[in-house]
Amino acid sequence: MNLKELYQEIILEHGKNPRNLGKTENFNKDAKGNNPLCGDNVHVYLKLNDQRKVEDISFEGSGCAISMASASIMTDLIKGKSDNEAKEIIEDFLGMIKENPELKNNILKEDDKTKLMCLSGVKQYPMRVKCATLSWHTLLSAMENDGKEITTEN
Amino acid sequence: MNLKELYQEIILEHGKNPRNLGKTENFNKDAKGNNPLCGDNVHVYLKLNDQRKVEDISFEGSGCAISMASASIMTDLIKGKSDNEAKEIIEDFLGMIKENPELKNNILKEDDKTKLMCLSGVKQYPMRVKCATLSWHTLLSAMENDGKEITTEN
Amino acid sequence: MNINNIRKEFPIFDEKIQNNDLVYLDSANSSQKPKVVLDRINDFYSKQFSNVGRSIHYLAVAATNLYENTRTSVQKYINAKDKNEIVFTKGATEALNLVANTLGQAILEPNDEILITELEHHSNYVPWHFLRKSKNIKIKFAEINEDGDIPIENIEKEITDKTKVIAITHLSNVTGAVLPIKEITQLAHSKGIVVVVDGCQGGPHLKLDMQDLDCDFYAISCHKMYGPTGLGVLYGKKKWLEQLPPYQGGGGMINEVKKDRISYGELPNKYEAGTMATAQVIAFDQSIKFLESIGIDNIIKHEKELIEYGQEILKKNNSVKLIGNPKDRGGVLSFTVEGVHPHDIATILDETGVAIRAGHHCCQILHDKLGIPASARASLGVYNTKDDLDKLNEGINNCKKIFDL
Amino acid sequence: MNINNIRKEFPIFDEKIQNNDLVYLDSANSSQKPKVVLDRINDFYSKQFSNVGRSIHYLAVAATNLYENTRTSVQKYINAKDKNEIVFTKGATEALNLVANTLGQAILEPNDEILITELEHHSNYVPWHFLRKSKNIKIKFAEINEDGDIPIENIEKEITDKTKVIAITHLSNVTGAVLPIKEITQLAHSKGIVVVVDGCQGGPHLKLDMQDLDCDFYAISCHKMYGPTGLGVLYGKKKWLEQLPPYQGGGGMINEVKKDRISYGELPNKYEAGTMATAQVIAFDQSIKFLESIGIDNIIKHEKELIEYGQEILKKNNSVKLIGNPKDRGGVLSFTVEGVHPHDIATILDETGVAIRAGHHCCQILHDKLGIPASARASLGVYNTKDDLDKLNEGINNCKKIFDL
Ligand SMILES: Cc1ncc(COP(=O)(O)O)c(C=O)c1O
Ligand SMILES: Cc1ncc(COP(=O)(O)O)c(C=O)c1O
Repeated sequence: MNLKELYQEIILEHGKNPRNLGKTENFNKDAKGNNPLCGDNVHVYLKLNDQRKVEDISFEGSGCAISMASASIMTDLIKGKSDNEAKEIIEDFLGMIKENPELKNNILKEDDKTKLMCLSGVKQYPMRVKCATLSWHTLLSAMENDGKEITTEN
Repeated sequence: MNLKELYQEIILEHGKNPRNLGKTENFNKDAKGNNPLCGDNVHVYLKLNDQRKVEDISFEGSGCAISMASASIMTDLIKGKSDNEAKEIIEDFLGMIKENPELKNNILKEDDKTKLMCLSGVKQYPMRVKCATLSWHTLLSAMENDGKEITTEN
Repeated sequence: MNINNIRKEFPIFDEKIQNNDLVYLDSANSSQKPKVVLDRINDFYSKQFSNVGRSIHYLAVAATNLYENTRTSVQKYINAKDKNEIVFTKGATEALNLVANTLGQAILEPNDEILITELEHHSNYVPWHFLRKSKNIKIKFAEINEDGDIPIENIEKEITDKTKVIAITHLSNVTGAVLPIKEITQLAHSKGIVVVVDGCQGGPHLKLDMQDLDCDFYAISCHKMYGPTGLGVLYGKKKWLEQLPPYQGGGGMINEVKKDRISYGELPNKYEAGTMATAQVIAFDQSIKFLESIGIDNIIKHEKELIEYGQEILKKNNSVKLIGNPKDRGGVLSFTVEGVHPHDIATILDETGVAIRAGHHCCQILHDKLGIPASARASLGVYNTKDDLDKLNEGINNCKKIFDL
Repeated sequence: MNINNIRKEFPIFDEKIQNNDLVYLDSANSSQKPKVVLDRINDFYSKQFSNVGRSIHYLAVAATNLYENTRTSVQKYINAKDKNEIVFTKGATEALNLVANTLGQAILEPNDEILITELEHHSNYVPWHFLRKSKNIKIKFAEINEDGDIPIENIEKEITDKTKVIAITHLSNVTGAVLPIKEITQLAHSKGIVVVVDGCQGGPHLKLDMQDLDCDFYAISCHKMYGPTGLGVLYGKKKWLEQLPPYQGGGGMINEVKKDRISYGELPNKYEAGTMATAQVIAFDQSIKFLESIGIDNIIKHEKELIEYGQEILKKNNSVKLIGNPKDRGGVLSFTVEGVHPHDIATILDETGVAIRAGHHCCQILHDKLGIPASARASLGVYNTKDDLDKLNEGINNCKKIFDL
């Protein structure tokens, strides 16, 4: 176990100054996520335009450094992507956190992937995995707009 | 422990051929008793006359040798006693089964006391105490005629 | 399957019970526990203890993983489709109360009928009786035949348009009858009826395959399956557990709690309110492993041999009357002895270390039907031998001697 | 009271947790277990095991006596008037569900009010919420003051003609506030209101005297009192337990069972349906003996010293904010650290073997009121030392370093 790997500079920085925090104007899709164990919650808003591109994305919520950083980095990377690309990135990220050693998608640039890989430190902290993944599950739900509230229990 | 003490000749005999079995005619008091653990049950009927004397007494029910013998001997000994005498005998019997080494009442004759003492073998068999005492508790309840069904759980 | 080795795994058989070797024939009541289970309890408490699911420190994470491992083991052992179909309860009785209560809340209407059988244990009758009181539900009883069996026809003929639930035992704890749950479920489902199985005796004695049985609920008693006391399992089909309301409320089963509203958590948390029987769940994994190490097929074969042997010797013993003669008998031999009350039998047997149960075994309806207030019951576990049954028979002969029969 | 000797009674402190000594500050969640309790469990299972109350053979009689002995020990420990006022449950959560459910059946009418507090654990809110849903009962919340206390005035002003029940914690598992139950009960009883106390934290930390408190119900969590998991105690005044309906139905709680009617058994059986947590009950006797051997007065004194010391060092640590400042604080120190989320604190502390809890501790209402989503909580047991609190403080400093504060 290695706290340094978990709390890398970039995570602490995003955790402290999260990007895209707030409720974006003119969003047309949103979803709420909730971790009943700890009370962390997140609300993801996005604007998917006619070309099914993520024109804008933001989040509201409170949580630990990991969850804030994860939401912050996520929104940064997803902005401007098409919905299919976004879904691929989400899946790739969740797969990496769950089991894969690396990210596999060809959509993100290398330095963006490096940013995401900073979150891989949670793999050694099973109870913290939920912190890193909650906003991603919530984004997926917003995109599918099935209105179902996401919980990370289980 | 000693099975011979528990199953003395007299108990086996009363168990096999219980006295006063059935529903006495013209009873004016009765009560039911029940042991939910095993399903044993007893129904005691008695006729208390104007002089508050037990003119007649009988029981219905089914149970083990101990419980049948106990009800049989009980009805035999109580018949003809006044209600106060009967209560004293009951109390004395229950006290003996619970803790006293001997019966203390001056109402019963020595050989009747000896008969009752045959039931003292159950003291070594805590789970069988209820078998010996159910009919006595039930008789007490019938005499007080409070209509409450007696159970020996506890 | 080497019975001596199996017996050695159970520390209790090293003990003398009032100077006698223990002849334990009361496993339908509760089974003895193998050492692996006891060691696991001890190890967990002394080296790894923490509450599960709540904290995120090392011990809590480890305990949570162990706890969830058992859920997976149970899922596999009973061949449930999904691990979230496994709910831990304090016992089979609670599991059956949970089902009756939540079905009562969600799908039952006044005058609906619940069909149970004359074989049912009080734990699979009283919870439904509560609904009779509170919701005016009707309870019907499928009758036993002269063999102490419930042929499927006896179920079929009690079914009406109003029947919403069939609640039925897998294996009778008195007659030993194994009921055709799969066929009953097919019949019930063809009429849209929910099937709730009391698997207390099925658990230790039968092969459990939820997907094959296809019943909607199945209640298990862990302490009868070589596991710790204070633990049961409710298997419930996901569609039901998702749809039904929660049973108990408290920590761990919620999603969001506000002053004016509460939303509930997802499976399996929804049905596991409050601190659960953590150590017991974790140790039960060893019970499953113990069962698997022998193999249920071997257990069934061994117990069948014993049952046949027991029937044979008891039938030869005049004045013994076996209760029931079911087509398929598992685990249990109940009987009466002409002239000796079951309580007296139990006391006399106990004097030589032979532990059986006497009474109505929580089946008063059945005993009423049979016209007897009580019976004696010898029930088997994987550790029993023919020798145990011989000692039972000797004990019965001793009763006859004492009672001069 | 020699703390080193006490620590030696707990095998877990001999273990290394990820190469660290264990600094266990999560006892409000669940306490560690002394060896006597573990040995009793093991001994019972390996030498004396049988189910209780059902069979009449030697082991069953012995087990039943042991089981009932614990009931008597608990009765004495909490100074209840009658041994039948002690009901064993699977936990405090079940105990509170039992009370809410049976009061709901027997005495509550639509629009009646239940008064709880903003301090309540979900286990003392969700069961009442069920009645809000099913019976249209209203739930009101007595407010905390700025110290995280509930002064009796805050209760008094919420009472109306409609208030039927006050359900309240004895000791908050977040602010540590000890509430004046005796005075609240006096007030409530003067208005004919039933008092239900959540004694989960009272159990391990306070002197328990039911006759003095005079509350109607008191729920205890055995696993927080150095006892086994899967066990709770409900104390209920006899007049209530006699009058209320049963909660769960099944074996052991009946009097007579017929096809058309059922009558229930007497106390304590009425509330103990099915096979109980036999081994856990029997082992809990040792937990009581352990508590008695130290003496609750000594425990209170020891924990008070620790709480004072903890408050002192945490107050000196800038960026730490203690939650609540109750007049009388027991067992618990909750706090936040400016700039570090409680989850991060817990993870960082864990790295050095310091086990605390982070989250809302099943008290979302309270956290909402405090305007924080979560807090960190160090909670004490009899085995903690000032050294443990120093390590907590070091760990917090480490957090600050990592987060560059
Ligand atoms: C104040 C309080 N109430 C209720 C509970 C629930 O107790 P249990 O989980 O043992 O049922 C707890 C423990 O988490 C508690 O601290
Ligand atoms: C057929 C049957 N159903 C239900 C039960 C009740 O199980 P438990 O006491 O474990 O809740 C038993 C055990 O006594 C049983 O044999």
